[in-house]
Amino acid sequence: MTELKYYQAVQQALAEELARDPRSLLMGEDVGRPGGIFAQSRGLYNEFGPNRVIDTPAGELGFVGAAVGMAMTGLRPIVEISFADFFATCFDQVVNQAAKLRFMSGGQAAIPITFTSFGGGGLNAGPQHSSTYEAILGGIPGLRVVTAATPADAKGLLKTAIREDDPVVVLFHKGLLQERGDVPDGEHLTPIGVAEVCRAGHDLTIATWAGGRRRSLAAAEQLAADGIEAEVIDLRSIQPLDAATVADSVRRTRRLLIVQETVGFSGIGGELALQVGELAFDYLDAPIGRLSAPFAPTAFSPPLEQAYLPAPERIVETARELLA
Amino acid sequence: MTELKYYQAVQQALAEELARDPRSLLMGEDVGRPGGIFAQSRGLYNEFGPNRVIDTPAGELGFVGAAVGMAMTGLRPIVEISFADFFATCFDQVVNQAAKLRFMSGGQAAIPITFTSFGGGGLNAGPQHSSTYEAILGGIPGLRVVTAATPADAKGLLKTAIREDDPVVVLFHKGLLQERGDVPDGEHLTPIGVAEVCRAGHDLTIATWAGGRRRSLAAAEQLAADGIEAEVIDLRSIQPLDAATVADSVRRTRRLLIVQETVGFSGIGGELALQVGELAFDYLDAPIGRLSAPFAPTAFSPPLEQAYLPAPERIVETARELLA
Amino acid sequence: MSEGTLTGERLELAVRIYDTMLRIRRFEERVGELFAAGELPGFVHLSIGQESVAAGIVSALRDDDFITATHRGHGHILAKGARIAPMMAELFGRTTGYCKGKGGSMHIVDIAIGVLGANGILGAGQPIAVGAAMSARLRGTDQVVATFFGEGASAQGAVHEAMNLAGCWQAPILFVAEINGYAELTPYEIHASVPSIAVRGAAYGIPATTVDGVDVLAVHDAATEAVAAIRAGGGPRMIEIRTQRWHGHYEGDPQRYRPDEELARLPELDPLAHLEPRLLAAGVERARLDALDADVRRELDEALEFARQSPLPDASALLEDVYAR
Amino acid sequence: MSEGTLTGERLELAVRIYDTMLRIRRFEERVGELFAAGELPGFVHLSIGQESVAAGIVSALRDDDFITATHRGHGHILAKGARIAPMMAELFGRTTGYCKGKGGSMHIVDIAIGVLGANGILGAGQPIAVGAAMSARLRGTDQVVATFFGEGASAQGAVHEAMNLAGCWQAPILFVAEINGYAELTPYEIHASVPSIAVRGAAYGIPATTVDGVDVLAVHDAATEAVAAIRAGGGPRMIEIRTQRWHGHYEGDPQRYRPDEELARLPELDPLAHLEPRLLAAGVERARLDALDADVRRELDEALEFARQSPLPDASALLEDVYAR
Ligand SMILES: Cc1ncc(C[n+]2csc(CCOP(=O)(O)OP(=O)(O)O)c2C)c(N)n1
Ligand SMILES: Cc1ncc(C[n+]2csc(CCOP(=O)(O)OP(=O)(O)O)c2C)c(N)n1
Ligand SMILES: [Mg+2]
Ligand SMILES: [Mg+2]
Repeated sequence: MTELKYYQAVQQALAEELARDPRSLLMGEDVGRPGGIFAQSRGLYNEFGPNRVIDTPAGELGFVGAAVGMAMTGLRPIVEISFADFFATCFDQVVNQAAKLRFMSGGQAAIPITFTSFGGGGLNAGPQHSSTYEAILGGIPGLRVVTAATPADAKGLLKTAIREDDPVVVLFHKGLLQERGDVPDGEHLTPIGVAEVCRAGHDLTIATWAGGRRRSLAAAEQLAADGIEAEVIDLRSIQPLDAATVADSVRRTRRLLIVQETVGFSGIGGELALQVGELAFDYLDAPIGRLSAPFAPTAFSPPLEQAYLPAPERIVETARELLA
Repeated sequence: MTELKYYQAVQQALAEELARDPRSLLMGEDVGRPGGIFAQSRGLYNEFGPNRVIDTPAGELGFVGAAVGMAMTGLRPIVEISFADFFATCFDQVVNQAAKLRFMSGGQAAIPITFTSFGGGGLNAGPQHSSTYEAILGGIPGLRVVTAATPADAKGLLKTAIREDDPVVVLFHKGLLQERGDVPDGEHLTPIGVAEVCRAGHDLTIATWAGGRRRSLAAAEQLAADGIEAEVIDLRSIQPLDAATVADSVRRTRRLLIVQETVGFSGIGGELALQVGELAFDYLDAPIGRLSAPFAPTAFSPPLEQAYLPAPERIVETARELLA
Repeated sequence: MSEGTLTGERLELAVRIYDTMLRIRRFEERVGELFAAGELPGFVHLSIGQESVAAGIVSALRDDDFITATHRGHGHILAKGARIAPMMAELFGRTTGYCKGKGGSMHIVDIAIGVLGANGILGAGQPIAVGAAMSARLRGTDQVVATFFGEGASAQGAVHEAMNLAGCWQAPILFVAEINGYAELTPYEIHASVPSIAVRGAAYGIPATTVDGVDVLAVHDAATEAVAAIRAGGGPRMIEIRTQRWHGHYEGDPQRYRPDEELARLPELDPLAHLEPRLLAAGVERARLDALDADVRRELDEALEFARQSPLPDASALLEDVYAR
Repeated sequence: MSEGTLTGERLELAVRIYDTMLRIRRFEERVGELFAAGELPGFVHLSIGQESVAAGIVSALRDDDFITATHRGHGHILAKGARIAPMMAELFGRTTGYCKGKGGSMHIVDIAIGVLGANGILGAGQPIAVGAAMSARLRGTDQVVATFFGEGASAQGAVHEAMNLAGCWQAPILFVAEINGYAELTPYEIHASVPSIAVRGAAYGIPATTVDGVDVLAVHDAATEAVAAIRAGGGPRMIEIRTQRWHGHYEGDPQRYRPDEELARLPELDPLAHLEPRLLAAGVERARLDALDADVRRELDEALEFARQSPLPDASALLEDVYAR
C-alpha cells in the first residue's frame, strides 16, 4: 500500500501493464515524450520507447481507428482521449467500429482496446472541456464502461480493463487528479461490474459514481451529525451496472437517492431507478430521488460551475426531503 | 385530410416549409436532384432550385458544420443525416457545436437547424444502418428531439421543428416509410413536448414511441380480446419528455409498461420510469416494466432482427406478467 | 496501359487475374439475380464493371497481407481468397455465413485470410487499415495493407486522418481510390473538389498514380510496384483507379440519373472483355477460359445450395458475440 | 517579404496594423499576468509572437466579413474589432462578458462584428466557416469568411471536409493555417506528414501560399490579394503563415520540450520588433507609437477595472440560454 495521487495511480497502472504484456501499447495526444498533459504517463516513453508509447497527431478519429486495426491484428492498444468531450470527434470509430466489430464479424474479431479519458467539471474548463460520457457510452452494446473515483480504483479498474478482450472505457475525473489515497502495490485488480459500498448506513441509500462519491460522502457526514445514517454506494462500473448491490441496500434502507454530477436526462440515474424498481419495488417507501446537474452545458464561470455540480449541502437537503 | 404514405408526409412538410420561408433550405446526401434515397424530397430540387435544395458531398461532419455556420448567419437549414447511424460521423458538430452554441455564446447565437434522419430496424439493414439516436441525443442539453410514428406526425412534427429557433432532431423510422395514414392538409403543426394518448384503457398504461407505437397498439388489441384494456401513449416528443401525460394515465391504470424498439440501458425508458416514479409513486401497484431490445447491435439476419424488436406477442406476455 | 504480347509467367498471372475477375463477375451476377428474385434480405451493392480494381490490386499482395473493403466489397473479399459458400450464406443471413448472419453483405470479415472487414460506414476502413499496417511494423513483420475507398468516402474526414497518420508514421499501406463516377445517386463532382483523388497524395507526402481500370494488368503492375516499395519500407502509397459501376448504387436502383450515352459506353470499358482477347491472342484456349467459367458457376451453384440449406440463426444468438464473455 | 519604404496610405495602414498587433500583445501580456496572479479561472492559451497572423489577415477584411477563431483566439477576435472590456470580463467569468461568463476564453463570440466564435474543438471552426461563406453567397452578399486553424487542427478530419466542401461549392472563404511549430506539447512533425500545410491546397483545388509571419505587411498583402480574388467570386484560398508561439501551450506550461536555441531565437522573430523600425524609418514619431501603447494600456486598465467590478453570474443563469424559450 502506498499513498498516491490519482494521476500517479493511473501512471502506475499503465507502467505495470505495459511491462506485463509486450502486445500492449499506449497512444494518444502528448502521452509520449511530454508524459501526458496531466502527467499521467510521465516516464513511460523513456521506459518503453516510441513503439510502445506513441504520440499521435491531434486527430482522434484517425488514431482511434488505427487502434481498432491494431487490435484486430494482435496488439492491445490503450488509447487516450484526453478530454472526454473529444469522444465526439471519434464517435464513429468508438460506437460503430470498436463496439460492434466482434458482433458484426460473428465473433471473429476481438477488439481489446482500453480507452482512457479525463472528464467532468471542477476545473472551469468550460462547455467543451467538462463533459462526461458514461451515459452515452454505457448504452452502447459491446463496450464496457467504468468510472474511477479514488486513486485505488483508478489503478485497479485500469489494470483490469487493460486485460479485458473487449473495448473498455475507463473514465477518469479531472477534478480528482490531485486527490490522494492509499493504493495497493503491484497486482491490484478491481473487478468490473461490482459496486462498492463505501459507507454503511440504514436510513437511506445514496448511489453515486465518479465525482459524486466524495460529495456524497461529505453529505453523509453532515447527515450523520443529525443522526441520519446514509449508506453510500459508488457504482464504479457503469456497464455492466451492479444494480443488485444497490437493491440489496435499498431493501434495508427503503429509500434511494441517486447523486450525479452530470445531467440526468436519459442516463445512468434513470437506468438505476428502473432496475432498482424492478428488483426492490416492494421495499421502497418513497419515490427514488435523483439529484443531477441542471439540463444545460457546463458553464465556465466558477459560481455557475459550482452551482451546476451537486454540493454536499444540496445532497443533504434532498436526502431530508426523501426522508420526510 | 389526405391519405399519404409516411415518406410522402415528410415530402409535403418539406415542400410547404421551403415555400413558406425563403431563409430555409434543405441539404444532405442525395436530397436534391435524386429526390432522396427514400423519395422523401422528390420534386423539391426542381421546385426550389439548387440554392435551396443542396446535394452535399458524403461527409456529414462538413455539411453539418456548414449548417451551423449558415444558421449563425441568418439561414434556417434543414439537414438530413440519411441513416441515424451517421450521427456518429458528425457527432461533434451536433453535440459540441449546434447544441451548445447558444449557451456558450451567452445567448448571442441562434441555431435554427432541423436535423432529419431515418433510423430503426425492420429492413434488415444490419448493425451499422439500423440504429436510433433518441437516447443519446435526447440527453444533450440544447437539442430538442422528436420521433414520428405516423404520417400525420411525420408532417406535423417536422413542420413545427422547422419553425423552432433551436436545433431540433426529427427522427423518422425506416420501417414506417410505406405506412399510410390520414394527414391534415396545409397548416398542420404537431406541438413538441406533448405525448399522444392513442388508445384509451384502464388496466395498464403502455408508453412507447416511434416503431413501438404500432406494435403496442397491436398488442393492445390482443389484450382487449381477453378483456384487458391497455392505454397506449405515444411519447412523440423525447426532449422535452411529456412524463406528465404518462403519470396521469398511470394514476388511473396503476401499472406502466414501457415498450421500446431500442436497447434499454441508459435511455428513454429508464428516464420515464424515474420521472413517473417521482410523479405517481403512490399510485403504482407494480414495478414499472420495460420491454426493450436485447443489449446487442441490430443483427442483419431476418429472424434475428425480428426477435430483436419487441413483437406484439411479447408485449402481451409482459403486460400479463405486470398485471399478475 | 500494359502493352505487348503475354507470355510465360506473365501469361499465367494474367489468366489467374482473369479468373479472379470472372469469379467476382459471376458472384455479383448471381447475387443480383437472387436479390431480384427476393431471396436476399436487406440490400446489396454490386461491383460489376469494377472487377479489375479488386483483382488487379489484390493479385499484388501476399496471402498474409491485409485488406479493408467497402460496402461494395464482395470483389475485394473474393480476390483476397474468401470462400464463396460462407459469403453466400452470409448474404442469406445463415449461421454458416462468415458472420453467422449477423453482419450481412456490408460486414464480411475473414481475419484468417487478412480481410479486416467490409464496412457500412464510409471512410471507416481507412484508419483501421493504417492501424493494421502500423501493427505489422510494430510486430516486426513485413506485411502490407491495402485499403479501398470510393469518391464518396473520399469526402469523409476519416480518410484524411488516415492518410495523414500513414504519412506521419510511414505505415506500410496502399490507399486504393476506386473511382466509379458516383457516390450513391450523385456524380463525382458533388463529392470531390478536384478532378482526381490522386492529387491528394501529395497533401500527405504519399506518392500516387492514376490507372485506367479497363486494363487490369495495368492495375496489377501499378500495385506491384507500389507494394514492393511499401514492403521495402518506403512508406505509404496511393493508387487511383478510374472504373465504371454497371449496376445501380444498390440493387433495384433504376439509375435514372445516368446519361444514356454513359450507360451505352459501359461494355467498351469492361475489364474482362478487355483482357479476354489478349489471353486468346497469347494462345490461351477458349476452352480453358470456358472451364474457368464453368468452375465458378459450379462453385456458385454449390454455395447457393449450401446457403439455402443452412440453418437460420436462433434468437438465442442475439446476445452472443457482443462480448468475449 | 514586403519591401521598400512606407509612405502615404500604406504607411497609415502599417501604423493601424501595428496598433492592432500592439493591442493583442498588451492584452495577452496582461492576461498572462492575471493568470499567473491567480485571478483568472480555468486555463488560457496566449498568442504572443503570433500577432501578425491575426492583424495581417483581418486587416484585409471588411467589417461585415466573418471570422472563426481558435482556442488561441484572443488575437483574431481583437483584430476583428472586439471590445476589450467584455473580453476581459468573459475571462473573469462575469455577467458582462461576451458570453455572460458561460463560455470563457475558448468560446468568445461577437456576432455583431462577425466573430462566429473561438472554439474549444480543433477543426470545428472550419466547417462552420464554410457554412457562413456559403450563406453569404446564398443571401446574395459579397461577404468573405476567414477561418484560422493550426497544425494540430490540420490533423482533424473536419478541416479536410471543410476544404473539400469549400472547393465543391466554391465558397468565399480564406483558410488561414497558423503554424506555430507546436500542437500542445509536441512539434509539428508529430501532427502533419508534409513540411507545409499549404501543399494541401492543391488537394482541394484551393490556391495556397506560405508567408513568413515575421513580416505582418507580407501577411496583409497576401491576404489582400486572396480576399479580393475570393470576393470577386474566385472561390476559396489558403494562406499558411509560419509563426512562433512564445508562451507555453497553456499559461503555466514550462515548455521543457523546446530546445533552448529555439527559445533564444524568438525575439528575432517578433513581428512587432520587425515592423517598428520600418515605421520609425518612414518618419513615424516614436511618441506616436508610445501614445498607441499608452492608449491600449489605459484601455486595459479600464477593462480590468470593469471586469473586476462586474457581477459574477447567479445560479439562476444556469438554465438560461440553453434554448430560445
Ligand atoms: C458515413 C456514411 N455516410 C453515408 C453513407 C451512405 N452511403 C452509402 S454508399 C454511399 C456512396 C459511396 O460512394 P463511394 O465511396 O464512391 O463508393 P461506391 O458506392 O461508388 O462504391 C453513401 C453516401 C454511409 N454508408 N456512411
Ligand atoms: C478535437 C480536439 N482534440 C484535442 C484537443 C486538445 N488540444 C487543444 S489545443 C491542441 C493543440 C492545437 O494545436 P494547433 O492547432 O497547432 O494550435 P495552437 O495551439 O498551436 O495554436 C490540442 C491537441 C482539442 N481541443 N480538440
Ligand atoms: Mg463511387
Ligand atoms: Mg500550433
